[in-house]
Amino acid sequence: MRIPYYPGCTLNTKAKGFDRAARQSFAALGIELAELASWNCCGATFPLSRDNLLDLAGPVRNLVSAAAEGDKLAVACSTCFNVLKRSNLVMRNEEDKREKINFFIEADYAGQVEVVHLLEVLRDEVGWDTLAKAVKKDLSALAVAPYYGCMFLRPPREMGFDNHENPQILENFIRALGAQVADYPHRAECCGNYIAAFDLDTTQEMSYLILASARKASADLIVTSCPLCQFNLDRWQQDLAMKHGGFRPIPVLYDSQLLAIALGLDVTPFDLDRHYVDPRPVLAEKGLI
Amino acid sequence: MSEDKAPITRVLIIGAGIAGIQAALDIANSGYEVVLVEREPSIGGRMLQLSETFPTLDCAQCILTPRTVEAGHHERIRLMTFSEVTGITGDIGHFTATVQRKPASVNWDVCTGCGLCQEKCPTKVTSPFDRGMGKRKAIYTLSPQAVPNKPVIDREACTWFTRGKCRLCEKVCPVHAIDYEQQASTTQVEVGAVIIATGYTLYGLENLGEYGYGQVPDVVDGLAFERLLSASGPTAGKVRRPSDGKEPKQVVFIQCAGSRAPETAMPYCSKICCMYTAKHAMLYKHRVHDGTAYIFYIDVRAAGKRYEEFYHRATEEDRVLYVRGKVARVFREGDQVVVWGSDTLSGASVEIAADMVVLAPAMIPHPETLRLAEMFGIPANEYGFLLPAEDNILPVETVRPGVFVAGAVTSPKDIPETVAQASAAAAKVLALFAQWSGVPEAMGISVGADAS
Amino acid sequence: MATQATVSVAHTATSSATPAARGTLRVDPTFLRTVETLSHENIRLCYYCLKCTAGCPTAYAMDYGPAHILKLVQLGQKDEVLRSKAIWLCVGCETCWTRCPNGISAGHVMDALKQMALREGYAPAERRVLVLHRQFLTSIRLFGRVHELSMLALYKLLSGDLFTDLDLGARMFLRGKIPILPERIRGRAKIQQLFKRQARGQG
Amino acid sequence: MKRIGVFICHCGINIAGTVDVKRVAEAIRDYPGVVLATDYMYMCSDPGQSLIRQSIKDEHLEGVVVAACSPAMHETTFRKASAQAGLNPYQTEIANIREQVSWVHQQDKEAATQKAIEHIKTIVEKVRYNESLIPLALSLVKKTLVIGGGIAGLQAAIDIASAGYPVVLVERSNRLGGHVAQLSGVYVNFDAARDLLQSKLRAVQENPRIKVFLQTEVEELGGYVGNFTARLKHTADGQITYSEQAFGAVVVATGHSLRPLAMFGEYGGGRYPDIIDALTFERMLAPDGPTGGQIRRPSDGQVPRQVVFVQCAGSRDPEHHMPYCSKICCMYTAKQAALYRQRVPDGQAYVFYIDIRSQGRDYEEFVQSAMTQHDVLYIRGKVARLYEEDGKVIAWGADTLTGKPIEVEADLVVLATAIMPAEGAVELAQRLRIATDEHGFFSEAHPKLRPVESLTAGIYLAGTAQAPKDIPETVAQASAAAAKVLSLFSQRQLVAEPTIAYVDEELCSGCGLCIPACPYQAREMHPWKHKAVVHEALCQGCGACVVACPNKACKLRNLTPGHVLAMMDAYLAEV
Repeated sequence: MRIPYYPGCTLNTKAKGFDRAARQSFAALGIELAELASWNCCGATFPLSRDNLLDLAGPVRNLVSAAAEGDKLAVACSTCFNVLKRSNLVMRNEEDKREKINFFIEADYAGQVEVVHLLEVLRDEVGWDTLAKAVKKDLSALAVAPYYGCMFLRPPREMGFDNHENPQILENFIRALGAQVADYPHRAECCGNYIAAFDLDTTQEMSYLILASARKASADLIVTSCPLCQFNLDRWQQDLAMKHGGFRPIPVLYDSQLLAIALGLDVTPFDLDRHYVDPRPVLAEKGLI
Repeated sequence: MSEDKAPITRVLIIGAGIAGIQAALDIANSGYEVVLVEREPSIGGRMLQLSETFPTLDCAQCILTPRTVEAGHHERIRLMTFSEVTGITGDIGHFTATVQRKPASVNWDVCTGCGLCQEKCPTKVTSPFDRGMGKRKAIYTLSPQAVPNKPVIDREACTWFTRGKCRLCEKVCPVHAIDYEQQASTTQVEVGAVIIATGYTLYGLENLGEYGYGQVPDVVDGLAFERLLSASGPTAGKVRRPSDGKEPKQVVFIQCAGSRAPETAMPYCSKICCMYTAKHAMLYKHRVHDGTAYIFYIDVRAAGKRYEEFYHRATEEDRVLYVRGKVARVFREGDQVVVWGSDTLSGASVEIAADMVVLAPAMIPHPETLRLAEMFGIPANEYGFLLPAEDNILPVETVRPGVFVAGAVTSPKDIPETVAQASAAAAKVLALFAQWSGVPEAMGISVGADAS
Repeated sequence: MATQATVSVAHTATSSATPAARGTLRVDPTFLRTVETLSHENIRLCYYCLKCTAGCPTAYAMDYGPAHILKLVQLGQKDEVLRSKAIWLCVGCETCWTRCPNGISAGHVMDALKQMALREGYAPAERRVLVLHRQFLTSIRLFGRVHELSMLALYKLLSGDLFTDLDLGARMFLRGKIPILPERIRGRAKIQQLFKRQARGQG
Repeated sequence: MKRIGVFICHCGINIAGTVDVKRVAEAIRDYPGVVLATDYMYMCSDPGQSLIRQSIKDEHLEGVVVAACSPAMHETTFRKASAQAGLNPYQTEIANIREQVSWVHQQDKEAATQKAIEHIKTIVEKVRYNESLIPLALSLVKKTLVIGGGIAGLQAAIDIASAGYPVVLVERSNRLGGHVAQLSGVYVNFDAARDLLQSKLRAVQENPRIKVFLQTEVEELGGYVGNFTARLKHTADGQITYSEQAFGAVVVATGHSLRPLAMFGEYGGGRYPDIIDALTFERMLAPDGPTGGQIRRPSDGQVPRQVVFVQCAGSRDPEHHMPYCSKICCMYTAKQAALYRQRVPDGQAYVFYIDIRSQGRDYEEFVQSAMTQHDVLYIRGKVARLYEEDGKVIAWGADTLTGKPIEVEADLVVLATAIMPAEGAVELAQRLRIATDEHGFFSEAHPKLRPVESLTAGIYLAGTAQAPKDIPETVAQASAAAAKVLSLFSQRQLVAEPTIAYVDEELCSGCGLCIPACPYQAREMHPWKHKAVVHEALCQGCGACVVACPNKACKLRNLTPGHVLAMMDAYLAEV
């Protein structure tokens, strides 16, 4: 089975491991993630105020090239997924904007592509039971805390991605891989987004709220689908350990990395060594790598 | 019952506002006689002064007139207007009430209500019915569709009574109904039960100087604003400032003027002001589209059916600006009315140079209620509201058998609650009368009939 | 917790437009209408229950919480709002819109206010955010994709905080997270054309 | 040619503000058959009605058209007025030039005036062909069915029975008392709810005229005011039996339910044991409750030291839940917080609110005392999230004055969830053929002046089934409903409108098409004449049969095809 795939800028640079793990895991499951022939940055934040149309030009160009390659577009990063899905809805539902943007980028696109996240592909195309059967390693001793952040779930009317106050897709994914779910209350709180650029204290406190809560729920590691959340959660843990005595740093993996480990793939290309909080000790201790 | 005479299946209802009228109709339509006593020359009470009613914006006259006309025409309802109950003896089943009628100076048996005397009378005085927003003649009826539509002479205003001159009304009256020598009259009425429904009036804001009521002409109270909004009011529904008759472009509405103020005025909440103020602001915007309406409030109390949606509509469709905070001072500066308020969220003091201010004063029981309470031996709380037998499960009974209460006389309430309490009081009376008159047996229904 | 600017009961910052002895606000109801049109949000529906402020991830770091900003807009305090730090701290996570009982998105209002602030020349309280966003777009304009090294370097230069996090850049570079050479994509010419057309169009 | 009088009402400025009433009167004055066309400020007032009576006498009118507001408002008033002047009431018709003309064409006065003229002409045509009719007299069963055994049903039953009429009280659960039986003390004086209820239960048990059927529901209600037939379903320990009884009136007092916790995702969606709703907390406070009046955390049975009360959980929330206010939560929360403080003196209670709605007598003082004497901490701001962590329930609220978010670690959180209609209320409404609003609360005939009557004659409403309200209001409404029943039963027999369907036997071919067309089951075949027959009592004059009848045998009194065609000609005639 072949699905057009949109990696996104960061998955080509900082989060190369996320991308490679995704491609190889899906290949192992018989799904070819075919990278779009030409794609550009998705814009990273959906333009909140309705008037500026330029921000939609970027994401729609990707949708146009996806339309040429199939009726679905799989996305790995939850932020790209949010922006592409909402831009797609604009092209599908808001006629005046559709005309302006089509004129602007000289295309004729009406939102016919279905934008899906890799987790949805696992759930709908592969199915959790088939996935469970494909798992090679025993993750039963591993407690994983799912982290959704904002982009998957909100705004609920447009994203329509799981129950926005009590999501379960990451939980089901973790259980399908055979691991335990560490339930903690801050799965959907904000990681700080770009505030680190000018207010480090705030960002650190925001990530600390999430990390400390995951630890309290005795999680061995956190799994997420967004490179920016991964960065904000992973980057400041040394400083937080100093600032908050007793806080034990906790590794933050991408969902595709955990998937690749569970499928028993060779982990070297997945940049596990490049995480600030090294995940390898706990994975080794659980006999997974 | 005192003597062995059969109890009287006739009820005395004191107060002919919507509560008294509703109770009277329920009882009269069930075949029993009603004596309906009202202080004013005609019936309708406060509701008659209203422009439109929340939450449906029905025009008050349109929904009240059928009731007043039905009560006025009902063969089993004896209307005694311009009258007061001055004494009561006996007890349940056998009350004797003394009703004193003030001199109307017009022979109502002859008068046809043609209105010529009102047209010709030269003397104009400020109209209490219009809350000082308009004038009325010395000889007057409360409104064009008054029931009964017969005038009375205000002896403090009529130049014949004050300075011995004029008598014009006597000259123009085609049926010679004017009778300056008419004296007060008293009648005795035998009844089996009593319903007290004397309603409310508004707290005098003169002693709340900070709102400028009484000093600043363009500061009026809620009922006065109702008269300005009313199609049959002094300004035919157009919003006009009392000082210069201009149309105000900025109007500030102030809630809880005298309510919820344990130290300075009444500690209790008057319940309906949040709703009628939202209505005032909406109706103002319907008439002055480019006007701005501010409402200073502490809590918005819109708890009844469709009330919250009404408050929602005021903000959404009519762009009424709600500012949460108390007003500290209202004073006049040039031809503007300056309001010093505050806003809780921003914690800032807020100043608005408005053209007009409308206050929502506390509701207090009618001054006569305390006299009635002593007369009937019913307890009243320290603010003069009559106390029902039990707050929760006996809301319309009183400690005195055969005497019931309904409407704002027990506490401030809106029209639906008043109407429900009026019918509830009627149900209690009907139950008494049915037992006394044995009506069900007469209709072939044996008591204790197997109800299966 | 990050230091919070507490709002004293007697409001301190007076709006320059209407200085009054007692820090009093003058209400200008027209500002509400302008912001409603720009943001397509019914701000007038708000009854200030503050559910948005309660759930906003960055509210405690803001000088005015989201509901507070809506109230200042309602009361017409334009300078106050366009100078505030809050509008730049909003990350667009849409939690406020998700939970608002009246369906108002404070995020959309903040976005509209950001645009208004830029268009009317108000210096953003958080200048560096603007610089970051601009660099982001420049990187796309040049390469069609985000190239972190050039973006961060330019951001450092323009935002003036050269030295904090310098080690951040270096270590990321060493770990190969940031490729030295930017990836050039074929559609670059198309993208630059879009920017030019936009520059002419909306300015 | 029938002599017809036309009276045009100004209705203050409601009509005259848009329609040029003088010009309308002139235009109608010379319309064929019209011998008088005049206007007056308020036709419904005393002078207005005497104008009609006087004109009927002076001009010997044989038909009257009143151009005013909707017939629903004053048709009976004007028909009574013309009857008092000796004219058959069914010779008087209303032309609605307010709701159908002036109120909807406020911007275009000229068009409104033209439309008013045309409108009046059509009604003049109707009156021209109207026959004089006599109302129908129907029998009246003086027995009442009260649905719902809560405080409302009990009070209505007591008031009706104490006036001598038999009552059947039907309750679907196995006990009387409804929600009041579940309460501990009631505001404002903390009286025990059980004692209040006791007096009502005793009154019901001791009155021979009240027959109570527990575990019973109304399966079906047929008939009409004065002659309802109810089919009751009794489920006694497993097996179901049915019974049928005749009633003259029905009082619906089916109470309410609470919005389930599962609906509140941001408040834990019912997954956390220490986040409960107010009724569960009330059971805890009640001496006969599961904890014997002790306040315990459901999770670990400990005494909660910090309790957070969350107001407006699902009320005043048009986007996700209910747009309306549930009216009683501010008061019961103040009571619950005060009771909590009395029983846990070193406990701290927080109430997160938007507006405090304490409007009854002594209510404001009651809440003030909760704040001062019981020092409950009231914080103005709505809670955004509730979650459990380390055995604590964390509440994310906010405070208006500082405009800042506030976090409280609580041992127990009580949600004041929105009041909803009882389960099955909408289905019951369909079975009783009465209207409900979009939420399922039963609709009253008029929100201001007829709060306890439904739009279906003979069926009355009481209590929270109509809208959220507290005990004193519920009891007052129940007695008010009783008053309406007693007024109904005070008449010897019922009078019904004669403007219903009839069958022209020469034209009826007995095809039977009209029988299934009738929504009120008011038609059947004559046993041997092989013609359709109308149940005069059941027919509501809706005209469905007229449409179904292939050979025009079925007609409506005073709205025959002749009437309709004449009216259409008038309407479409060139002005």
